[in-house]
Amino acid sequence: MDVALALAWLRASAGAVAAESDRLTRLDSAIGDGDHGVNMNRGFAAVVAALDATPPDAVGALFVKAGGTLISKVGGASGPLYGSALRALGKALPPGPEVELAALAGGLEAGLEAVRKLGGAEPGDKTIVDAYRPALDAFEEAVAGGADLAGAAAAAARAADEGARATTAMQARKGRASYLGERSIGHQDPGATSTALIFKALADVTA
Amino acid sequence: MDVALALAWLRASAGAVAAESDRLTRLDSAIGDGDHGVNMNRGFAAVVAALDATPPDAVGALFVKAGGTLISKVGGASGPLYGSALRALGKALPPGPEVELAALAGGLEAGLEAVRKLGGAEPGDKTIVDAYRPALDAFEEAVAGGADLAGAAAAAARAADEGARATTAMQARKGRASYLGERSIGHQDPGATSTALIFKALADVTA
Amino acid sequence: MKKFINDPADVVAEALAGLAAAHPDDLRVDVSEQYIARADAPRGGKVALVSGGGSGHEPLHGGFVGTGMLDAACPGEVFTSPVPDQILAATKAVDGGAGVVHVVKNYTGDVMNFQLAAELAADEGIAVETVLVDDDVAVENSTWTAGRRGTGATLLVEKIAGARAEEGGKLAEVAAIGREVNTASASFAYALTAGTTPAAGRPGFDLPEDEIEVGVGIHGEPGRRREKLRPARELVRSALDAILEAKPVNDGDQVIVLVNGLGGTPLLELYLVYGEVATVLAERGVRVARRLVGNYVTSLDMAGMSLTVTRVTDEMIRLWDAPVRTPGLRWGA
Amino acid sequence: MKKFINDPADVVAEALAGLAAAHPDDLRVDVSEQYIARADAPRGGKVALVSGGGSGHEPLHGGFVGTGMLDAACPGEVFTSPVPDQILAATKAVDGGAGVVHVVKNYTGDVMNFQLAAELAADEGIAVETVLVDDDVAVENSTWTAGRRGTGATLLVEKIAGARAEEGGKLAEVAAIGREVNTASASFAYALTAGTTPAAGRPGFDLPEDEIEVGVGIHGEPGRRREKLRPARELVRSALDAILEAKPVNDGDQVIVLVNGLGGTPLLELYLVYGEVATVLAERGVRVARRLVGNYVTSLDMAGMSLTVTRVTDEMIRLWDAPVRTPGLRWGA
Ligand SMILES: Nc1ncnc2c1ncn2[C@@H]1O[C@H](COP(=O)(O)OP(=O)(O)O)[C@@H](O)[C@H]1O
Ligand SMILES: Nc1ncnc2c1ncn2[C@@H]1O[C@H](COP(=O)(O)OP(=O)(O)O)[C@@H](O)[C@H]1O
Ligand SMILES: [Mg+2]
Ligand SMILES: [Mg+2]
Ligand SMILES: [Mg+2]
Ligand SMILES: [Mg+2]
Repeated sequence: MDVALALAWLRASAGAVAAESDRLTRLDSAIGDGDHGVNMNRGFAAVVAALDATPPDAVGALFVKAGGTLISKVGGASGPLYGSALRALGKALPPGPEVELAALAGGLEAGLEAVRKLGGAEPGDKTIVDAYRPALDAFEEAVAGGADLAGAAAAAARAADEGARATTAMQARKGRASYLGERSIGHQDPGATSTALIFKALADVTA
Repeated sequence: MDVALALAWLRASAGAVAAESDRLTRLDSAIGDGDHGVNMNRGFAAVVAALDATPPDAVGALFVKAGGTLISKVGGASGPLYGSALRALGKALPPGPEVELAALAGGLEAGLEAVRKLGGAEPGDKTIVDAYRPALDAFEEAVAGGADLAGAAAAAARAADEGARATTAMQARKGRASYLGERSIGHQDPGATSTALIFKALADVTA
Repeated sequence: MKKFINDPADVVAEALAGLAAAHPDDLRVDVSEQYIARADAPRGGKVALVSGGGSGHEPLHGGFVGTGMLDAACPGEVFTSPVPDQILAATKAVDGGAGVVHVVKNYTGDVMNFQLAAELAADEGIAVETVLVDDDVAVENSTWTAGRRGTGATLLVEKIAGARAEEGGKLAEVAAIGREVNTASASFAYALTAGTTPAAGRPGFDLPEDEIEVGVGIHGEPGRRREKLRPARELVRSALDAILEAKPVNDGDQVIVLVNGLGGTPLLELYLVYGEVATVLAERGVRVARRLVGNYVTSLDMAGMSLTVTRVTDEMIRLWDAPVRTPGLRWGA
Repeated sequence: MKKFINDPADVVAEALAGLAAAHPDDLRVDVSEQYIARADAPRGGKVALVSGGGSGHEPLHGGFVGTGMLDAACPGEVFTSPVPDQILAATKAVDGGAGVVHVVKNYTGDVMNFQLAAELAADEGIAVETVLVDDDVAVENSTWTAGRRGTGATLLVEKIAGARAEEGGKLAEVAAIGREVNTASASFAYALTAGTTPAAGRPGFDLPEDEIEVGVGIHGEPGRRREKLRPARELVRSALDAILEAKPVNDGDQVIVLVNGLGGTPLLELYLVYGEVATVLAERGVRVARRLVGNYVTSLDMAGMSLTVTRVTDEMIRLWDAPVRTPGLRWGA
């Protein structure tokens, strides 16, 4: 992955989040406070603006900047979580304008670790983690099986989408949805849904 | 009219106001503040209770007491208006347990005069006066034509009802409805409507 | 209708009991005569202020009873003026021998009931002066109406006249400054939704999702006309146009501004509205000496707001700043 | 959606501008960094209190900035916690060298953003203590949830800890009394309707005409369950059962009670509710030392109310009574 592709990914994520903003907000109205689409949209629009203004010349720096921008602009639960994930991803990457597939996989692992550390969510808690974990597993499995970035990203996107769908049956144990108790069952998690959009964006730009 | 008939009239008025309370309130919601039915109901229920507790032995005293009770219990515009009307009616009657038809007509005239004095409304202003004035004219005309109380009351009830209906076309110049300007046109006046109910009650108990 | 009540018929009495329980040291509530008085009333030699009107406008008037404002308030049924008995009882209870000022909002019912009460009080030898509040400039043609309604300016009249009474003003003086404040005031209101009275159980009117009522009062009555909803900055400009046309304010004049919510409007929106008001008044060279933003003269749960602008003298500002200690308005004490 | 706003995206910034214009002498609003500070901050040697959270809860928190309460507040977007940059900027702006207490309501977003900000502040050498508020006992099972939410008790924590800071309390002392107040508090809320966020443009949930949400927070999120509407006296009893079970109050203990409207509930109903609360607490031998009735910790235009009961020491009462001068809470000054 080079700087241009990383930028394309984040642009595509911004586009997807904007296009699906209403849906994310609707999902969040059902079991949260109805702002997830607005939050993600505000954040990714700011990321694109920040990167356009002063494009970093290293992939790692680009993700660190993107993460920092999310932290500075989003607020709520999703801002620090996605922001920390992207910062950790960026920090884990080796310097330079291009990174290998294995390094990217490691970076994504660091990103998930940051989410887990900050939010303390386990798989099954009905959060971002429930799309991110299976996506990363599929990504790593594809890489281990010899896939290229396009193949790994496609596998990750599929797994993330399945993971997001699977949250419908879960009772939330983290975030606002947890206050609803059993009433959180039967609704897809907004954060897991936005995670699936982001992995789909990666698949789209690499396909 | 004797004490028993006067009491029957007020009782019948209370019954009519209770039965039509929702309609009066609905009319008042359209061009006022939506409390006319509740106000009238509270007032006439109190009148009946007060008269039941200590029934006066003179017709005049009975109306004075009824009027005073309305003033003490209703509030709003209708309380002082109807209360003053009944008080004036009672005060204008000669003493004793029974009064002549002519005296009653004079008393009703005094009642209307009290409404006019307190509220300053002219015919056409879309108020109580627009039912009371034609009712009284019809009553007096019938009496002059030799009718008995039943006949005069029936004529008055018909005229009051027509008068109330005619308020629909009027633009209010007094009371809350006046604030609506031209929007008050097209709705029947609640106060004129309750006046018609009271004259109908008189026709009913004398029929 | 969903409300935190028991029987709709008991709302006013039960709310009064709650008010009494909530302010045991400051207020004395007579539940049977239905009035709220300062705990320390009557105060010998002090002119007393009594106001009242329908319930549903809280904190007006009961929430404005206390040091530096009203001596007593008479709450009627919801949106229904109090009865003369109540007003008379309150007047007698707080009269300290120096006379009583009745602050009356200009509605047919309030005017008549207070008038009857004033006559009864006079019969008992109490000197009563009535200050009629009629600040609502949405009511345009007074020959075709019962005259302008009393709305937001009532708060200013009660605060400023109340301060004058507290510092020892005589009956005529207290009434005079109250009238001056009223004359110097103009208000205009918009409603986004109707309020629901407990007794009626349904909203006073229905409004489509994109329409507002322009020029409403505080009793859930419809306004002069309906309009499409417009941005706050345009609504503020139109309201201030009406206000400043009715009561012109000259370059350099000082005003007190009240941005008042009608009960269902979040403070977030009221502050946004105040920002627009400040901008427009600054453009026109009007100096805002003091301002108040919040839900003070309400119409149950109506989503709506009113603007009141009062041209004030230095003396009025001094009285506005004087200490006040009531459930609904408090500073300096 | 009908609101007094311009562009939904600008609501928070424009309301902030209005707040600044409305309180020119008492508040300093940094519109670009998005925080509200006391005009006289930083005060050398005084422990500073900083709070914040999503907008839409006004007067919380911005309305509680001033003498005797908060030194600064950071409003996020509507129902969205503020960002670390904002919190850091406010923390630096009001630090008087004696350290800063962050008052944080226990929501995932608030906790994380304040945590990141506290780390950044520590990097810059500012001592920060965090007081987490989690009083909402409608959230029952903490292993299955993000823990109890912070709601009405936030006002008490900010008032009492703010008074302690004002009189010269040290960082650890101010934080300690804040935590004690939180520990001694329990809250429970009902919603009759959902609020509407300007950005979403529609109510957060729909409720049938005869149902209520039981155990809601202050972000328009649905509660634990739906129930049929019941009379106020029954709702009060159920809420107090939950509150007193979670935080038992013994015979003769003193409490402060907050009857709080969620934004769209008329004061008339809140006073009626307080009357019921007073009755139930009296039955149980609980002494109500102080009480507050009004819309303080709101959820936009939600029709709803919350009850908070805090078991207080004499020291807490003394600090509660201490002068406070903020847009939303004021006495003794
Ligand atoms: N502790 C957590 N760990 C991981 N993800 C979480 C956690 N808490 C919440 N989330 C995610 O955040 C999403 C909500 O984000 P958003 O609506 O933007 O923030 P907020 O809940 O503060 O309004 C949830 O759908 C969930 O996926
Ligand atoms: N000045 C007046 N003279 C005669 N009748 C009046 C006057 N003002 C109002 N009314 C009558 O009072 C009625 C309203 O009574 P009600 O709803 O009980 O009182 P309020 O208007 O105070 O709520 C109106 O429909 C009208 O007929
Ligand atoms: Mg959310
Ligand atoms: Mg009426
Ligand atoms: Mg009325
Ligand atoms: Mg949020």
